[in-house]
Amino acid sequence: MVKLAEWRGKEIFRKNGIPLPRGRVIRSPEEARAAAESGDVPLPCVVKAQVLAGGRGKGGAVRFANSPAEAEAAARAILGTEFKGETVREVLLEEKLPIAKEFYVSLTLDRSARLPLLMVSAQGGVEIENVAEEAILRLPIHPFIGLAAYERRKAARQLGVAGPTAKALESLLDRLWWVFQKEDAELVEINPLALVGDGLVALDAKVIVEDDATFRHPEYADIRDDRTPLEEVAREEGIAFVQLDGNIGVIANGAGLTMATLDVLQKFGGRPGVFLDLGGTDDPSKVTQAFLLMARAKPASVFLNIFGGVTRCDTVARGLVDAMKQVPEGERFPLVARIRGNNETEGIAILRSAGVISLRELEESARAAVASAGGRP
Amino acid sequence: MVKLAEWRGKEIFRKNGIPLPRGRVIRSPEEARAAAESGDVPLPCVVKAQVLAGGRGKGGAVRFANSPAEAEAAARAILGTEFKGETVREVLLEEKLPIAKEFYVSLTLDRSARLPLLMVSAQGGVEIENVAEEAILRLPIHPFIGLAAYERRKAARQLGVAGPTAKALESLLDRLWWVFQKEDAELVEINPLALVGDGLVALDAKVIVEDDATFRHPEYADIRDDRTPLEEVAREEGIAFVQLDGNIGVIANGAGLTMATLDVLQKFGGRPGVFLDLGGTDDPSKVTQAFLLMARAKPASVFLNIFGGVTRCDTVARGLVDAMKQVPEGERFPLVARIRGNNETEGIAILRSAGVISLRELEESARAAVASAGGRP
Amino acid sequence: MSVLVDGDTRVLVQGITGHQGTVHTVQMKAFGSKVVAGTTPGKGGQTVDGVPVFDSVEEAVATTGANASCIFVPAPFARDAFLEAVDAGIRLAVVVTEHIPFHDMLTMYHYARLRGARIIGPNCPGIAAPGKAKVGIIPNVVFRPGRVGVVSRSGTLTYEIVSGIKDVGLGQSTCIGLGGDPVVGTSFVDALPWFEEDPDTDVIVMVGEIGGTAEEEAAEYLHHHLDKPVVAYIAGRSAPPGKRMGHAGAIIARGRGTAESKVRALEGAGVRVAQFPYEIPGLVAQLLQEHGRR
Amino acid sequence: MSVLVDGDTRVLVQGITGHQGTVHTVQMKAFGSKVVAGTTPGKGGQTVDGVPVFDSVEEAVATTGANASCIFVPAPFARDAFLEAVDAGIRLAVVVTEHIPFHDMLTMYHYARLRGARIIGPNCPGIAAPGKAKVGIIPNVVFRPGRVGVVSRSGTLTYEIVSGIKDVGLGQSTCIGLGGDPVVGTSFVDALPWFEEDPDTDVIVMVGEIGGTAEEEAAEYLHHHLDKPVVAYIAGRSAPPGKRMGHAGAIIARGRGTAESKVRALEGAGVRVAQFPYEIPGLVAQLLQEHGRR
Repeated sequence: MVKLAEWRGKEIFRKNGIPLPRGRVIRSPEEARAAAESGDVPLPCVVKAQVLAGGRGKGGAVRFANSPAEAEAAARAILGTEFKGETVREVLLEEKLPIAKEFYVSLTLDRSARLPLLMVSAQGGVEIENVAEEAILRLPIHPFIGLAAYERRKAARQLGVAGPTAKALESLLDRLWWVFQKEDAELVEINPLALVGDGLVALDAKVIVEDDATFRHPEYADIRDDRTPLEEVAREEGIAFVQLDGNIGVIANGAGLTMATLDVLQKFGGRPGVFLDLGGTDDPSKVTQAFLLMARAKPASVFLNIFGGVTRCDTVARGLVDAMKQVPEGERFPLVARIRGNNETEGIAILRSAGVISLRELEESARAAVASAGGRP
Repeated sequence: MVKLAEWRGKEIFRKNGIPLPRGRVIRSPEEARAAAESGDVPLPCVVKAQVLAGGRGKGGAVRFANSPAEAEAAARAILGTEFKGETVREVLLEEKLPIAKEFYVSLTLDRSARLPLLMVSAQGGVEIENVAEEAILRLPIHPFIGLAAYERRKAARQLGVAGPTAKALESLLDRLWWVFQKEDAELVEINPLALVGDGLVALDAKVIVEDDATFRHPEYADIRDDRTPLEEVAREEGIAFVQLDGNIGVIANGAGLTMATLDVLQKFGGRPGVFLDLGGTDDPSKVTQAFLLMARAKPASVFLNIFGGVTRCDTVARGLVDAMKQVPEGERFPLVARIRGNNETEGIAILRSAGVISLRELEESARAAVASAGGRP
Repeated sequence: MSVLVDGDTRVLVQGITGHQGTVHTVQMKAFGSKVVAGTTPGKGGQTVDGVPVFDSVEEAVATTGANASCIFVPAPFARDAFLEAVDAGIRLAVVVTEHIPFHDMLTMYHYARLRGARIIGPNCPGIAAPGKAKVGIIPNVVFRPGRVGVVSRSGTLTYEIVSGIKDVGLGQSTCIGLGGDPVVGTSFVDALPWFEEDPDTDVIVMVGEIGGTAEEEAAEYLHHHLDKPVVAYIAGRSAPPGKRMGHAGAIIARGRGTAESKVRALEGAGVRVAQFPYEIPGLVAQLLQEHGRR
Repeated sequence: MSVLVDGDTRVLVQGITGHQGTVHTVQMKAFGSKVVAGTTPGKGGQTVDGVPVFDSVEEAVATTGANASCIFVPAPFARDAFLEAVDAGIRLAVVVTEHIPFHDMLTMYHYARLRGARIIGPNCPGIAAPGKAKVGIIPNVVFRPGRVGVVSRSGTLTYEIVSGIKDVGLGQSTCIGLGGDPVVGTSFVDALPWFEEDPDTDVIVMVGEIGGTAEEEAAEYLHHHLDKPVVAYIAGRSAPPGKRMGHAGAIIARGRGTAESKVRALEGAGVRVAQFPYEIPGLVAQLLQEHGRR
């Protein structure tokens, strides 16, 4: 999942003919002044911090400016600040438009129907979760057909627009559908979509593209602003890395097994601090990598729960024992390792002889992991 | 059906990235010389008459030139001549390439399967009808999927090409499929597709686009070089107009009824000279228009066979009688009119009282039409 | 019984406010069809000959329970009209519209298959079962209830032939005009089994044309599957060879598609082939007699 | 009897010459599967563990009669591999490949429907019926023939649970791992009826996860249609709420998709829900006893 900043989303919109306010992304207060002075961004203008978190308006990350000096000041006030954990590196300056009405449109996936879903509401500008069910039109789109003309007409009726505004909507939806497909998006959302005169303008742009489709989109490969360094390393190894607020590190293979492991740990009072999910693999080198990555997160104890499919448990156990030796003396931590599958008896024996707590059952293993974390506050 | 001249087809190919010989279309011998002199068309070059009929090579409509003077001479020898009834107005000059092998590829419609059909053969440069069945690969293409990568690989195996040539073929087929769809084509054919080095070059381009899709392609509306003036008028009225070699004019509504009428006429020794098919309509104004158009073709007699669905027969009959009066005295011809459907008895009475032979049965009507044509040698 | 339509057919007319839509709404009602709704975007709320007009098929179906559509919408918008009908739950669409690009029809045909819907047409006269329902434009005057099933690729020629059957005192169970476009939703091999299964049909008249291979495929099917007597006619024995698809089209057919090829195939399958349309009623009467049906 | 696969299943391995393809070809054969062919374009003529490799699925099917495919082809080429399999007549494809873009899966899913084919996966462990056949990657060691049916969205958690069932002396009829991607070819509501109809299955274990609404839909189905006893487990009760699809994703679910919602729905449908995976074997044994199956 790659969440694009508003300005990147709008760049895509612009390329695909979706109408936008005139604007520019800037990275310094001086650029902001220059953009306003040159008329590139007409005044009055809106100055918006380019962060991924929502609630920018209430959080002071959106400001207004009536002059180049005010634009510069607004940019200075926002740039470099932290907003919900993100540093503001870019600011988007845009003309302030006379808005008659605000709508909502988005395209996303309906997993159950296995169909893209167009959602349209006349109540835009608020979070869509807060809009009543009956105020939202949901149109499933067949991927072999695309957005049919009759569906676009229906969307126009939902918004209560006719004439040139309806035509503008129909054209916009067509382009939005194109963006959704071409960019391999999980979500394209315009909220609010503003009625300005009898035209429509996308005031915001939320585009989330699929991680799995980056082989078709090398341009998204380096948009990773929202990861910690450890998360970045994990991503490169193909390991899911999630930071929680406890102190036990969990390594498991597969999302289901990882979640089940967390569930059991919590049952016995354990508080997971980080979890690493290797995916379905039991590749010993990956298990070892994950272990070393986990060591860098400095957990109180680590609970490793691997179900072996392809690799024999003794092979995984040996790799793990080797990896333990690579952790510097002062940074070592208790390890509870549960490795199941082929040759599991041998694996358990190898681990035990290296001082690792190695049990067969999930329940007793989880108890041991909680106990060993508690031993180091 | 709009058949595009080779140079128009190649313009489409060029826009879509299908590799072509370097070349230029020219309309005067001087232009030919200039193109060769400037190096726009490298020498030696091929000089090809831009006509729609096949067999240009054998018919002297393709020549070769080694110098600008020869290019000019070749163009002069071809331009303005008649080739199988068409006047040569354009000539295509193209570099002569060192051809290692000639292949065949086309996309068309398989009516029975209701699927586009890719045909590929390693035996190119000859008419595909003359290639043995088993030497042609036929791949039905699902319109919801397009040309899949595995199908393109299969095509490459059929042509016996590998490595960069296979890649070139796969890319070319992808573009050809795009052209087929985007241009609403009935046929896109490259014959021969030449192997030059390890690349592929389209030496010819046959593109036939659908008449019915001209609402999406206004650019094709004025490409009508191959119609007679009467055919052109008919087309504008939405009437099918076909010139045959007999002397009886036939007007009917609907392709099936028109053909059945011709079948019966021939049974009784009649030789149809022109037929006009109004389509499914019995719109009296259209019947009248067709009658006047037919008059311009100067038939020995006319057999009109209309089955009325919507309009009453008396209305059609009155329109016809009015139209007859518009034909100048000296150009009048015997008319046998069979009008069936609602109020047919009244219709027949109106026609008879205006001197038209009007019978109820097809058989006797056809006999009468043949007889009246024979009456005027 | 009848084929595809019956007394429960509730007809929706898409493009009802256009000239053709209006004329044939009146005609279908006169035939006895239950025309329950029409659509023309932007004209919801009007009526046409007493039939309520809606902006969308979805509303029309929800309000009136329409279950079959007759599409008169102009060619550039016909594909969309069909998709709208299918997505609204319509499972039988008679597409009267002519000049629909075949690329659009490919989408329509395969979407219909995906959704389990049936298209008759395009560019077709539709379906009529005398005494039950008509969805389409075949003139009412040619019909009389009876036991002859008619399936045809032609339009007006079908009227001619159906009318001829009536003229000799016989009548029709169901008549379907398939249309003669390059891509049709329903071809002979799709429609013939319906007539075979229809207890109200004693004999089948099949009207073909030169071009394509639909008749040859029908002959193949008839050879193996059909028990009822069949009379066929192929229009275009005398016509100059068509060149519609140029070389590539010719090679698909490879010698099939001519009148001779079709007649030979049908005769080989035991079908009685008329040389001229006016021979059909006599052959039908004769076959009925031979099969002890009259 | 078993579900989807049996002794007549003839397995094709697409991407057989890759690491995973080769490893699991060996494993499937060891399980008893008839692995009859493999494909890797350009490597036709080789063999992998005695299995002939072909350039195309068409050749593989023609030569070996393969009727099910196990796809290991890397994500960028998986869509094409699947289309090739379906076009060659394969009607069951287990897609092991992970990281297939969901836009590709949409095409694959709807094309499968159009052609009457079935996809298990993607990103799934596949199907195994002990003593009959395995198409996929579930470790052989966890199985023993028996009468417990297992259907799961998870991978390794499934191995864990299936293994637990074996550990208490029970066995499995068929186990299907559906995969947990946003778009799956087969979901619980597709698969549950197969187990209901399978005479060799006495009790069904259903392993779900938080996210999506597949479990809620399954509960709805089970409430109305299923007679056999069902034990369920939902992984992720303790997990922080997922935000995968942002706001628009949240609104589709509208409060569904959480562990609580799923557990409530399943319990409402009469399903016995385990709190932790190690409780499952005991519940299965208990239900078998209650239903007089043991």
